[in-house]
Amino acid sequence: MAEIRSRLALLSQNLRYRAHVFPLPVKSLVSWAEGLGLARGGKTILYTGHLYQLLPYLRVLREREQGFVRGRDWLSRLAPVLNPWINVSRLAILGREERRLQEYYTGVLRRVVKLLRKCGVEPGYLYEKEYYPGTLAYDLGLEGVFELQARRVVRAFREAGVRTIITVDPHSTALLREVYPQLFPDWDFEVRSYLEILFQESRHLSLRGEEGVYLWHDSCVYVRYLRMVEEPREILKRAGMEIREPRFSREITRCCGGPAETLFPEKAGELARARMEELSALGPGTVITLCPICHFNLMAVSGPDQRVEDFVRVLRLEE
Amino acid sequence: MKEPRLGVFICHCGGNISDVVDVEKVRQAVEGAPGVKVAQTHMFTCSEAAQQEMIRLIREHDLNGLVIASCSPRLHQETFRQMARRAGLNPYRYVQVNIREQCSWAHPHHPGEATRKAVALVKGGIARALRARSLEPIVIKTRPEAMVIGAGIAGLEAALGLSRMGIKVHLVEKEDRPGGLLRDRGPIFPTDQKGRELVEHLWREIHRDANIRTYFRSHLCGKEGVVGDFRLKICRDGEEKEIRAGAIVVATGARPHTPQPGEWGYGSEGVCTLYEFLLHLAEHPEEKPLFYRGRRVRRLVYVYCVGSREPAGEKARTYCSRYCCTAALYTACLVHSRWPEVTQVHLYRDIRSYGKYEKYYRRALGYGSVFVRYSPQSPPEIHPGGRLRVRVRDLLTAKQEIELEADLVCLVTGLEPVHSPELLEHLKLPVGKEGFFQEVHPKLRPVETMADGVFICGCAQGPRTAEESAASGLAAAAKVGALLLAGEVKREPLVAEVIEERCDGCGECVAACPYGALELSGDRVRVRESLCKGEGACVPVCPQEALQVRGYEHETIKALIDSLAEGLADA
Amino acid sequence: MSVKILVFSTQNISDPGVDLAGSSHLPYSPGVVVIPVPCSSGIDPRWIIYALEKGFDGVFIAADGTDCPYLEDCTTRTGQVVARAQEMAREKGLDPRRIRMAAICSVCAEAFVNHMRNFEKALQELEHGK
Amino acid sequence: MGNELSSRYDCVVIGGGIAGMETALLLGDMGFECLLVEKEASIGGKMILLSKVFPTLDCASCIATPKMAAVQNHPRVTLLTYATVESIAPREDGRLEVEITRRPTFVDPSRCTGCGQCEKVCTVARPDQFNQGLVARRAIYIPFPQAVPKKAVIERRGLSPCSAACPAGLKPHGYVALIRKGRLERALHSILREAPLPGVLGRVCYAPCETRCTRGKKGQSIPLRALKRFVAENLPREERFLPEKKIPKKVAVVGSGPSGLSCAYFLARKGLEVVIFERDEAPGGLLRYGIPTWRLPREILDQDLEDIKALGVKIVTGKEIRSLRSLREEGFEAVYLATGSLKPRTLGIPGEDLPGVYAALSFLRSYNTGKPPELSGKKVAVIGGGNVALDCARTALRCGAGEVTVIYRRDREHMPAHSFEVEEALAEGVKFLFRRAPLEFRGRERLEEILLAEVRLGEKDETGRARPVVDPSRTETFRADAVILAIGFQPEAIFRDEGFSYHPDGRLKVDPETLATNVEGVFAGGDCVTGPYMVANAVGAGKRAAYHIYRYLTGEEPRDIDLAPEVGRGDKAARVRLKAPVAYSSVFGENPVPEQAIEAAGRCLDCAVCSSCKECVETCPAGAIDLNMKPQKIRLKAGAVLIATGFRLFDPSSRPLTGYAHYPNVITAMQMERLLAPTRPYNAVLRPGDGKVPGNIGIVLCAGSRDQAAGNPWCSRICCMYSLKQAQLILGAIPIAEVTIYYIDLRAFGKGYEEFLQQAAGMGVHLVKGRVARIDELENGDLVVYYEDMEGRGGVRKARHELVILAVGALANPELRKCVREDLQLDEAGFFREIEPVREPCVTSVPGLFVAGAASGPKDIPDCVLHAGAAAAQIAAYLRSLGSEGA
Amino acid sequence: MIRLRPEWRRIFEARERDLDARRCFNCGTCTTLCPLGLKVLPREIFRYALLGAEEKLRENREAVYACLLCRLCEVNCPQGVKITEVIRLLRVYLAEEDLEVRP
Repeated sequence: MAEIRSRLALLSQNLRYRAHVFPLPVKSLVSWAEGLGLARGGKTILYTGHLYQLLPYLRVLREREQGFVRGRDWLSRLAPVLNPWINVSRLAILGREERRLQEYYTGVLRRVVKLLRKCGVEPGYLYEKEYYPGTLAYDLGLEGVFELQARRVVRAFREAGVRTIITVDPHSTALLREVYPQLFPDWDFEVRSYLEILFQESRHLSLRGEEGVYLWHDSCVYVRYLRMVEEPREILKRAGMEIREPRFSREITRCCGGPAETLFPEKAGELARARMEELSALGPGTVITLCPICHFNLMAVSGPDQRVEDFVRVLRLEE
Repeated sequence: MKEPRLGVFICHCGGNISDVVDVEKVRQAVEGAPGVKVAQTHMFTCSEAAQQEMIRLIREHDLNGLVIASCSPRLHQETFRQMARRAGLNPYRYVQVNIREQCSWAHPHHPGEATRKAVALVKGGIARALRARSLEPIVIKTRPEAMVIGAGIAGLEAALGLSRMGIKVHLVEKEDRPGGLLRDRGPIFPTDQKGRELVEHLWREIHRDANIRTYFRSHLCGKEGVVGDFRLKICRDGEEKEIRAGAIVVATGARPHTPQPGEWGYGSEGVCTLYEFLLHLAEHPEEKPLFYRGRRVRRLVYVYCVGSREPAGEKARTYCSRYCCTAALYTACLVHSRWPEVTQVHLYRDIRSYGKYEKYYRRALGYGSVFVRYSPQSPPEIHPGGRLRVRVRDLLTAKQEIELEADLVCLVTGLEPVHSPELLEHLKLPVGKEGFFQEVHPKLRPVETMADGVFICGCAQGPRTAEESAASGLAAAAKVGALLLAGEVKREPLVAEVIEERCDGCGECVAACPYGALELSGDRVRVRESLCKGEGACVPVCPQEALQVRGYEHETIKALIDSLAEGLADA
Repeated sequence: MSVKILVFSTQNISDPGVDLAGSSHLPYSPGVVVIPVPCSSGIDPRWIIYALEKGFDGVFIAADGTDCPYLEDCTTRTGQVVARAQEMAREKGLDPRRIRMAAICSVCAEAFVNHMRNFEKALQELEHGK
Repeated sequence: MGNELSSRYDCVVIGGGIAGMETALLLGDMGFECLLVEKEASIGGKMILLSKVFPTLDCASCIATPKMAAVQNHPRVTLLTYATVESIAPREDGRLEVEITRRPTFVDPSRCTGCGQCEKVCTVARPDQFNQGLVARRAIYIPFPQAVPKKAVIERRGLSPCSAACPAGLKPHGYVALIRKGRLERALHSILREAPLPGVLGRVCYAPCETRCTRGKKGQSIPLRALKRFVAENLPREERFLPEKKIPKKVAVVGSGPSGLSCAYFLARKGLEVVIFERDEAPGGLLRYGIPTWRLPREILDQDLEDIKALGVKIVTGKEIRSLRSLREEGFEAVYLATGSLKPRTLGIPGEDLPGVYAALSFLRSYNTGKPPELSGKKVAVIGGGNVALDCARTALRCGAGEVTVIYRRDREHMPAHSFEVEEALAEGVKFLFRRAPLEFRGRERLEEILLAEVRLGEKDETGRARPVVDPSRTETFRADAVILAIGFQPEAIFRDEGFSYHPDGRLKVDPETLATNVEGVFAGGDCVTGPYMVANAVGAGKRAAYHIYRYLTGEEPRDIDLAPEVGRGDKAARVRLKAPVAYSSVFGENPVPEQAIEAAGRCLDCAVCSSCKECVETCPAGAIDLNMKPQKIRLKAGAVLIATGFRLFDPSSRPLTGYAHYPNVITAMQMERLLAPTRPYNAVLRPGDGKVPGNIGIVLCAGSRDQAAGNPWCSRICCMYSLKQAQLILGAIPIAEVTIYYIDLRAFGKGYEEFLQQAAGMGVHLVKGRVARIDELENGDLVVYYEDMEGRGGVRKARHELVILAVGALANPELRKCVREDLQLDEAGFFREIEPVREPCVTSVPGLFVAGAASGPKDIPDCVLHAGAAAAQIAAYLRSLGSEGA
Repeated sequence: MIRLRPEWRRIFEARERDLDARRCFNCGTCTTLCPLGLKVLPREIFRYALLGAEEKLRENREAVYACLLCRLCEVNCPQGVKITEVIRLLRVYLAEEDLEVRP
């Protein structure tokens, strides 16, 4: 009980006072874009929603917690009290595994940019002016801080002259599409998922997939919030790739457990293992995910010989 | 009778018969038999060419009987009867013998025995044809006039329907106003029209209609005559009046069940039945806030299945009244739309808002009604008092006990039959287990009763909604129309007859006839052909073999048995 | 020489069932012949006895059962007919087991054929038992 | 029943279910003329599918069949089955104009006796709709034993692509279907019925059928030609199509090539006296002299010729007909010219007359007659790019030539030869030289070399191919010992003085439909009309000519000669360029065993359903089958129209959580009805997965009703009751069975229904409150259902069943709406809306249009019957207001 | 014993929001499909909210926060209840209660 309360308070404080989920240096969120030459702002921007960047740090937290199982209650009780004054970022020093993960997700984001460019889209980027969309706060019912955060996000869009927002993860897409317009009566941004752009343009691109057997995991948010079922499949089909799907696929896909990560990490692991089992029952192959949270969770429970790959990492563009 | 001159035709059915049965052998076996003038085989007796040929032969040889051995009578008996008619031969002189379904196809591995059986069957057919008589359909003259008893929605619809079809209507109502249960009602489902206005509308139309006469404060007090022309008596203030009508539609409705005082808290302040509540709402449609007999209603609790679906037992109302769930849901919607501040709680067993009525359940849910499912083993306890308390175990939360306070408890009761001794006496209407009038067959003949010419509809037959009552009223009207519009009814003449010289008037048969078609007249029994259905239930009970059904006379059947027995024995 | 069985069937209900046995090509003994009547309640027990006396080994009443279009109590009435016939048979020294009844509906082809087979077997046993 | 359709009716009733029948009978009894239109082959609707019906548990058939018979026999009700209403439009006189299409059943209903013999011989199996796909029926079928009318219909979707493609009118689908069933003799019979020369065609036909094979579009096509060859070469030709009667009329056929033989074959089968005149010493024409013997062994040709001779056809060889007058004098009343197209084209270049320069046909002829030119070790060139050029090249190799080169002026892809022929030639070692044209043949005594010029491909010509442009400045010499010219042939105009019309290239002009020439009584076909073309086309032309010659001579249409779409007309436009079929005979080898053939045939998809094998045509004792039946448009006037089109059943395959369509033991309630009905497909209640008798059965209510997620939030009203009924029937049929019904609310609301529910409970049916949200399958085919046990301990519970029945809901069937031009309103669930359901039941938003039964919303049978009664009253009143009094 | 207080849910209406769960007809689909397999989630939680059994709701706070918002139940809900939105509303309600403690 108390745990839920303290965690909610922690999240609330971080967002309220730091505008971020974790107290992290800005660099850790924008460094993925180094050297890509993305314009600062512009009419069309890529909005990362920070999910890919945050996940390695989430891993740190989780590892820490598992390391201090006994002290957890103590810590969690104390954390909200200390948090406003102490920058916890020192806790978030990445280990080897996390660094590898960070590299992987950096690669994902960079490949998205590459694919977009192939599609003839040259997105801008807000760099340190890009804010976390507030998904977690919204989902957990912390409406006050969510609104605060959302206003920051929208202000940044307006200041940069943004018209079209290209998203890379389903959670941010859904939030920007479903919730933001309700909050802001003057909301007039176009929100497009990179998948939609890719789907539209892939007809004219020569896509190629890596050979192999692919096991498909739909993201709950893509299929049930955004009703995006066929687009990614069609892209793969055009790349000549075939996928295998478990019974619980498409509209009835099963959750990877990710959303439980914040409050019930054991539950998250349990669900991820169950899902992974369903997928591996299809035979050996590479699991494809479309959402960073799915990737993170399924990977965490995958065996040494199981590959879990983000959608963009299995696509190749013929040069 | 003229000398018998029969034609016998045997069908190959293109091999379907002749591959097993030696058709030629059959022909030879009957050729020249007594009375047989023509015996032929045909590849397809049903083909137009074969029919032309048979017609020619019937005329040429002046045949007075016809036997065709082919397929099942269900396929072609009617075809050949019509052919006989075209050839100028009375269709009842035609006998169909089934040597396909019941011979060649049934015994494919025994051609010899099948052929022998076919011969036996054809000889049996000849035996029947030799005894067949020319018959004409029984014609019952009908007068295009009908009586409708009851002026509720079903009766009003039936009356209007009949009149629009051109049938004169006598509408008899025991009250002094039309409308039945809908008379004093506000909006009803599914049209949202006020019951009162609906009745007024129909009544205006009936009033304008010169073809419909209405008799209020009247009831039926006598019936004579037969279907097509009844002589009926109605009674008004002690005065009798005779009305002639070809058919009667009974639409006497049902009445809402009222619990005994004390049952379910009924009789205490703040407890009423749904019907009472509806009448109250119709009287005070605009009153704000909601009051019921001086009580301000903020919390309204409905208790469903009061006096319905009771466990079997003597006098138990085991049946479901069908309309009440939807009526209660509709009421909840009505209350919400006028008094949205009222909290409504429904204690139910199953919500039976069947079919399209599901929309009222959905609406009531959407309006915020709370539903609590109770079990008949632990029904809600209603504790009267200034504030009513209701205790119930909620099946939907694993039988947790819950308690709530209410300002008004509305008991959702069903419909129960109206006891109408005069109808039972004069119309001899059968009554079902629950006391509603019983139809002959719910699917085949849903508005007909065992009493010929007497039809039932509406809630008199069983509980139903307004639209269903209306439809059943019109369905009864259609049946009456089919009976009376042609001016006469033609019936198969294959009905019972009395062999007078044998009858000794013992009357055993009279009781055996389920249709009241037999009566004693003097020391003989007489068949009222218009009532007889020809099923022959009377035949086996007559000790004298004096009763028989035409076409199945004792002699015919015995001759048939003779032929069959002989035929099979001819090895 | 097959056993001779006379079947009384009813035009609306059991005769179509007997027809269906034929059109489904379910064979039964050619010693079975059928007399269709309107309703099984109208079969006279005297006909049944007459048939036994004329050489039929058995008489089978294919009754309307609950599907009877005429009478709700058709089964009861037909039952009475059969009971009377069996009684009369006894009086005449005929074995009442030669009379049987079963409800056969319009699609009871299989049931009919099974009844015929069983009845035939029973009658043969009666014959041998003599 | 009146069979004749009238042009006006008082009421047209659409839908022959219980409601439609009831209203039609009532209106008929009132004296109104009714037309009952049913889209299926039999009336009876959904009710006839049911086992027993609640709450009285009486037999659905026993109730429905007398009604069906009454409809058929009613003097004022006309029945029109297998017919679709196309449009309903108001007329100025207040009545309605109704347009109906009567779909072809391919069985003449006035002849069919419903005996079902056709079903026994039919070669195509389809899921049986009557039994809800639990078993198969045939392509020709009587819908069910109690059908009204009890007539067969053929499910037929045109002609299968293979059959439609055959220029000879063969029905590959038909013989494949017969082979598949192991009826090899019948397969040969079926081939011989449609065309002679099966052996020849099995060897030399280019099989356009295989190119069109639907299976080929999804992989390898059926080896149609190889299958034909298999039956033609491996089965004895015992059966002959001997004529039933002789017709004393004489026909002369000039030319004994495939076309002449085919014409003679069909005419002789019809009993005519036919004489073939052949100028060569042996019959066969091109088949004997043009086609190399390595391709067509002569025994096969001779065997095929026997079929024709056995019919009494006289073949006079060594006699060239030079004038038609003599034939007329000999008493021939008709003549078929099939003289072929044998005159070689020439290049018109120097050296064409040198020894060592051969014309293709004379080269082949000398090879085929056993006197081939001496070519051993020699270098041979073949000029041309057609199939004949390739034949020559490959024959030259067989004559021992050292090197054979085909020289063609365009590229490989432009070659008129079939690509598979090119591949085979390449495989045998033939060389190719493209974009070269000969300018001169050089040599002193005999050919030594050829002067070739390079060819450039210019603009596209009218045929869409690049025009070859010879560049005389770029030449080369090609050393050759012999050259064979295979650059085309044209017909010899042999009867120049008889008044025939010719095309400029020497081809005879004929009527493309009848193949009649402009000379009375003379018909022509085959290569002399089309120019050189495929053997199958020549055979087809002979068949077409025979048809029209017979008609010309007797005035009758020969029904037994089937001119399918592609059967060789004379027009050149009908030519198709063939792509190689994927499976050109590669599926099995040269000499397959029957099992291989049967297996290969078994891959056929039955794409047109009916295979046109015509087994039924030959079996039907009444001669009722008519494969040429066409749809019939009917227009009529109606006072009123009743919509009684009933409802659709929800298809649970759209709900993946039910597992329906994936787990065989999850079935719909309608399938259960069939399993329980006395007319059931098996003689017991068996689960479809493995035929086991299920002991523990779950019934899942609200499958596709009361479910917004499935698109139908409405209650279907019947499912609770039919499920309670099925539960009771199951307990009757399987005494050891346990039945559980999962429900949200049990809606037993009608007269006697609550008691029926109590009766079920009393029998031990388990009633569980909770909706089954998910069904899983176990390895042994059993199923696990998941539900929330809210009235018990709470939480999710699993239950195991051997069979799960989905009580599928009733959906609206608004198909008919598009036929109505006026605004016909639907209710929120898509059913036809009654505008004033209390005051005016059954009245729709369009004057004259009424609705009855489940078409206005789900209803059980008693309510349908009542509603239908109400509709009859309303329609009668309406008709009276129009001035129709009925009787 | 639960004391029924259906009016309780008017606090949601005060926020101009519907407690959409009132459309629930208690079929149990959501609970059955919930990957978490908690006895009370979501139907029973909703039921407590509808009945006004506030203390029951509070007792089951953990379940309210456990919901993954994966919407597997929602897309299969026969009554089309926006289940995730209802869960979120309950969280808003509970969170405010919680966070009020520490301003």
